[in-house]
Amino acid sequence: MIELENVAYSYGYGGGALLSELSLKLSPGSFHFLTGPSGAGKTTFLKLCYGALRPTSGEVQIFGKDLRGMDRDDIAMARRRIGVVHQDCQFLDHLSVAENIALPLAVSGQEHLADGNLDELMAWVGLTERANALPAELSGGERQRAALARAVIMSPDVVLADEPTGNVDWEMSQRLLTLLVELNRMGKTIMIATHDLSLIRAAKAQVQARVLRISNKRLQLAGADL
Amino acid sequence: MIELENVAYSYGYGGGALLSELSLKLSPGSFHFLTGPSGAGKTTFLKLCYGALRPTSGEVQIFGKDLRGMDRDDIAMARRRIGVVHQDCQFLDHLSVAENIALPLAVSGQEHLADGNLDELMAWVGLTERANALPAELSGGERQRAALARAVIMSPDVVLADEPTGNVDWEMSQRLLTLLVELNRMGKTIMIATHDLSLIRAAKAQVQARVLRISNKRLQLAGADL
Amino acid sequence: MKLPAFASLLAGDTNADRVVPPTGVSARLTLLVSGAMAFLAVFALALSLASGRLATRWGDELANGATLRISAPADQVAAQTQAALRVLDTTPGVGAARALSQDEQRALLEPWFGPDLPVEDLPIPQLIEIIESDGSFDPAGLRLRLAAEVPGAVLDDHARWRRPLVQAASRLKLLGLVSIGLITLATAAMITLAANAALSANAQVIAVLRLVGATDRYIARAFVRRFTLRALTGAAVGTALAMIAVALLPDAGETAGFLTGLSFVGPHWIWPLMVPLLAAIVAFVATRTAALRMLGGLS
Amino acid sequence: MKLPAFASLLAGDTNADRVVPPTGVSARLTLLVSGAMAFLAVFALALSLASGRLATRWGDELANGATLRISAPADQVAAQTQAALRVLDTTPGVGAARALSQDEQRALLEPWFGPDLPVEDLPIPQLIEIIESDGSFDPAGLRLRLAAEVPGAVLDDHARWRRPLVQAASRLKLLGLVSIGLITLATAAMITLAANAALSANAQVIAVLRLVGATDRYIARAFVRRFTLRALTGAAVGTALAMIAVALLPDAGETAGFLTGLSFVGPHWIWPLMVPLLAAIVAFVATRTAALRMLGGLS
Ligand SMILES: Nc1ncnc2c1ncn2[C@@H]1O[C@H](COP(=O)(O)OP(=O)(O)OP(=O)(O)O)[C@@H](O)[C@H]1O
Ligand SMILES: Nc1ncnc2c1ncn2[C@@H]1O[C@H](COP(=O)(O)OP(=O)(O)OP(=O)(O)O)[C@@H](O)[C@H]1O
Ligand SMILES: [Mg+2]
Ligand SMILES: [Mg+2]
Repeated sequence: MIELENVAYSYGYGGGALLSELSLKLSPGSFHFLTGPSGAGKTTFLKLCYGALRPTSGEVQIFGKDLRGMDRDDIAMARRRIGVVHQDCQFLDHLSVAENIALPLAVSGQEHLADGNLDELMAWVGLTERANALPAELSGGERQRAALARAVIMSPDVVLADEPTGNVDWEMSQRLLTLLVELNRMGKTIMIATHDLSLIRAAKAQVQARVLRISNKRLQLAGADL
Repeated sequence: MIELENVAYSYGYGGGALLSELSLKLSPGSFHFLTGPSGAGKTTFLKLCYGALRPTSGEVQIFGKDLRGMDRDDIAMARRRIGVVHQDCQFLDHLSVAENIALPLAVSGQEHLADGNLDELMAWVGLTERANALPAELSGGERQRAALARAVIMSPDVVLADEPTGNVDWEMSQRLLTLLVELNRMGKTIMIATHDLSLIRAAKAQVQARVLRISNKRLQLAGADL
Repeated sequence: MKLPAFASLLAGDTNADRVVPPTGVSARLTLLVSGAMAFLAVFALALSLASGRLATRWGDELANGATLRISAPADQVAAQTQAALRVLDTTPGVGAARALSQDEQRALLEPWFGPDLPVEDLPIPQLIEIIESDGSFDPAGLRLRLAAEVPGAVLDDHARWRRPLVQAASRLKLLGLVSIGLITLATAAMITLAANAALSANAQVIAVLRLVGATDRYIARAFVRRFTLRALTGAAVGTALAMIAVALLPDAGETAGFLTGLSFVGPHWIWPLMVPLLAAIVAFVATRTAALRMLGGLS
Repeated sequence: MKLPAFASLLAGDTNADRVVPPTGVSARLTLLVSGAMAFLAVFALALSLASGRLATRWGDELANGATLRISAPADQVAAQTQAALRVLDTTPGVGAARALSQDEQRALLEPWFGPDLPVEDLPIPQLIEIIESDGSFDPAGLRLRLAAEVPGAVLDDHARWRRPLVQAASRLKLLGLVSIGLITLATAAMITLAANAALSANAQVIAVLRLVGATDRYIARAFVRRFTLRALTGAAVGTALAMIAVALLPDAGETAGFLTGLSFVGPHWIWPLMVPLLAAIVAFVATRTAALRMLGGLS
């Protein structure tokens, strides 16, 4: 689905590369965790995966197409197949929570698909009661849940989630994990950046997940200690 | 320092009270944790403590003054003695990280106090290298560390931190905890809202911390299982 | 509006200034709005002042704009002249009436006949100059009365075609003033909106500042100062450009007189200088009101 | 600018519209700016058109504005008249010259002496009417030549005082057109800035939309549509108000003629109707450019 080959990235000039020699192939149906100390480049790595950043060198392929050959509209189309949870969840502040979650459908002209799906999803992430609230009226954890719901509403082929459980309690994080595991069982590709080791352990009990670790600018497969 | 008596709070009309019958006395030098499921009202509770919200009923005293008798300027003055870490860390996007951290000093006209203090603090939270970056160029964890640094730069009498470690790795969260424990040893009052039970456990090893839990709209002392 | 606050504003507080994002589209908008509006205001002012002068001048010239001509057999001229003067004396709107002397009549006729005309020997009618008092008398009514009492009198209201010109000039002056009023109102509204835009675009800045203990005055100050200075600068530049443009308008010299003198005259140069000041005051009041109202709504 | 895009814009797409925050200070600002500017533009247009008409009319009247008077002993008059006509024939700027007949001279003098003046018996000078061809001839040069060749000729350039009036009217017209240009430019700049303000205030909206797979066109469309409609509405209201105001200006009737006719005449009513259209096009181009440029800079 998404392939990086020998990718390097650095922000602006001056400093050296933040990431280098990254190679990774996200095959359909795979489940990855991404860890590493704060500031190691997890968010940056995810942005490379969905075309928000273009690599300084190396090659990125999204759904079989070389990123260099994709214009802005191509990237927009690819985004419709990739569900992204940002680390700082951003919403359209003037739309209700339900409308925000259904936004990917509206943007791609498929509002009619929302109905049953939306309600079920809202119930699962525990936002049914807050459906008509504005995003500014949500608690931190509620925002994260809404962001995850928005990312999966289109049942995208790939879900990239950046720290999706940083602000929710243990039970809720298990529910969110279950949602992602379900999607994975349906053949979707999942990648989660997180600091929460217990989340990783819980996931490993349910699916075959690979844990990647960014350290020293490189991507490594984490040891069996997780 | 801060005292709530029989406080109730509800957002707007329609829904019932979110919190009710809250009574709490934050005495000088105390160390509190605040837990509870996502959406229980932790952030709301903290906002009541620093005067960002006024209770629907009941009495709030900040530094011995009744909140009802305080005008906007009084609250501004009280804020200079309370360090707050918001759940979604907000900065002035046009100022550098260092300037943002020193902002409370600038606002109260005490820039001259910054010098040594600031560098030391930046080093402790691991932001020395990013001092001149803009907030938008920080990673999620870096933002949280900067927010905590800004909250403590004035060595305020009270520190209220809302989920200050949701986006940082385990080691860094220990460093941040140590910072707060140090302040507590200097006699400052600390209150941390968090989901991270291991953080609470780690803290209990170092200081006498009370753990409060919001459930069913009430504030309860959590059991010894933590 | 407190004047001390307004004055101290210009002294500056770089500290409070830095906490508000330095450039903003709204600020540039304010600069542009006040510049363009000041430019238009100065032009409208020039138009208005020039029209005013014109109206006054033409009004003065109108005052002695009518003549009465008495053509009668030589022996009746004197009697009819007396009768006509009596009639004029009691006509409302006529300030004074005076029979012209022979020398004056000769001077009037000089363009036509040259200086050597023997006025005395010619059957030339007697002319009576009418000086209007205020506004105008009623020529039709006067003609009726004269027809009855002074058969040889012919009223020549040769200022007739000029009177509407005075009206037009007055109307032009009014139009200029209305435009200035309109420009002031529009400017105030636009600056208020720009200030509001800036404030709501900076809602996060304000929230952060409140969080770290900044007072309302501290926050408002930075915004107010910025907008007042932008309005002042913009209006000053606009005014300067407009004044240069007005001064560059070719002056048609003394003979021209009528409409060409669009430039400011003497003490009138003071007026356009008020424009930037007015803009600054408008911006100050508008921004301060907007800022304090908005801040009052936050916690 | 693609016209199909402009047209389809008005058809509307409520879906894309909803994703951009509904009210914004910038939108109200656009409404106000285009309204106020349209109002001023219509006034400037009226002023300009009226001045243009005035300049044409006065220009026509100027054409026969000078006379030559030949005072000479009776026996030399005819010869000097011929000489003067020859001189005038070769003077640049003089279109035609014609000696007045006795009847015409009597008609000219009638206001002064009544209809019974025995012109034939009086030593009245011969008058020659000068019709200017284009613009004006040089009176000083003509006087010099006449002094040499026709000693009894006196040039009376009695249109002298009117020529600057025509100049003034032309200048007023120019001033009106310059104001319109200025207003258009200022409006374009202000709408561009307002659009930029709206876009940067909505940076987060745009980021979210990009994240969920919206194309640039989809995003730009909502902004462009909104601003174009606001500009159109604002300008239409401003124009309508200004036209009502112009129509309400009291018309001084036929005799007035000179400056009072500030209202639009006949086909000139078309011009102010172009103002809202112009505003909409300006807003469309400005917003579209701003939006696409800004979007191009984002990932
Ligand atoms: N736009 C930017 N410009 C410059 N530097 C940036 C930018 N964004 C991020 N960085 C820097 O790049 C490094 C990696 O950032 P990134 O957000 O990828 O880290 P992360 O692994 O997601 O960290 P965290 O766990 O704290 O979210 C950080 O040091 C950050 O300061
Ligand atoms: N401004 C608001 N208007 C209306 N409802 C609000 C507002 N802010 C919060 N709420 C609601 O009040 C409840 C408590 O919110 P609060 O932010 O205090 O929760 P929390 O305990 O901090 O949760 P979390 O752990 O997810 O951050 C939530 O259900 C939230 O949706
Ligand atoms: Mg990150
Ligand atoms: Mg919270």
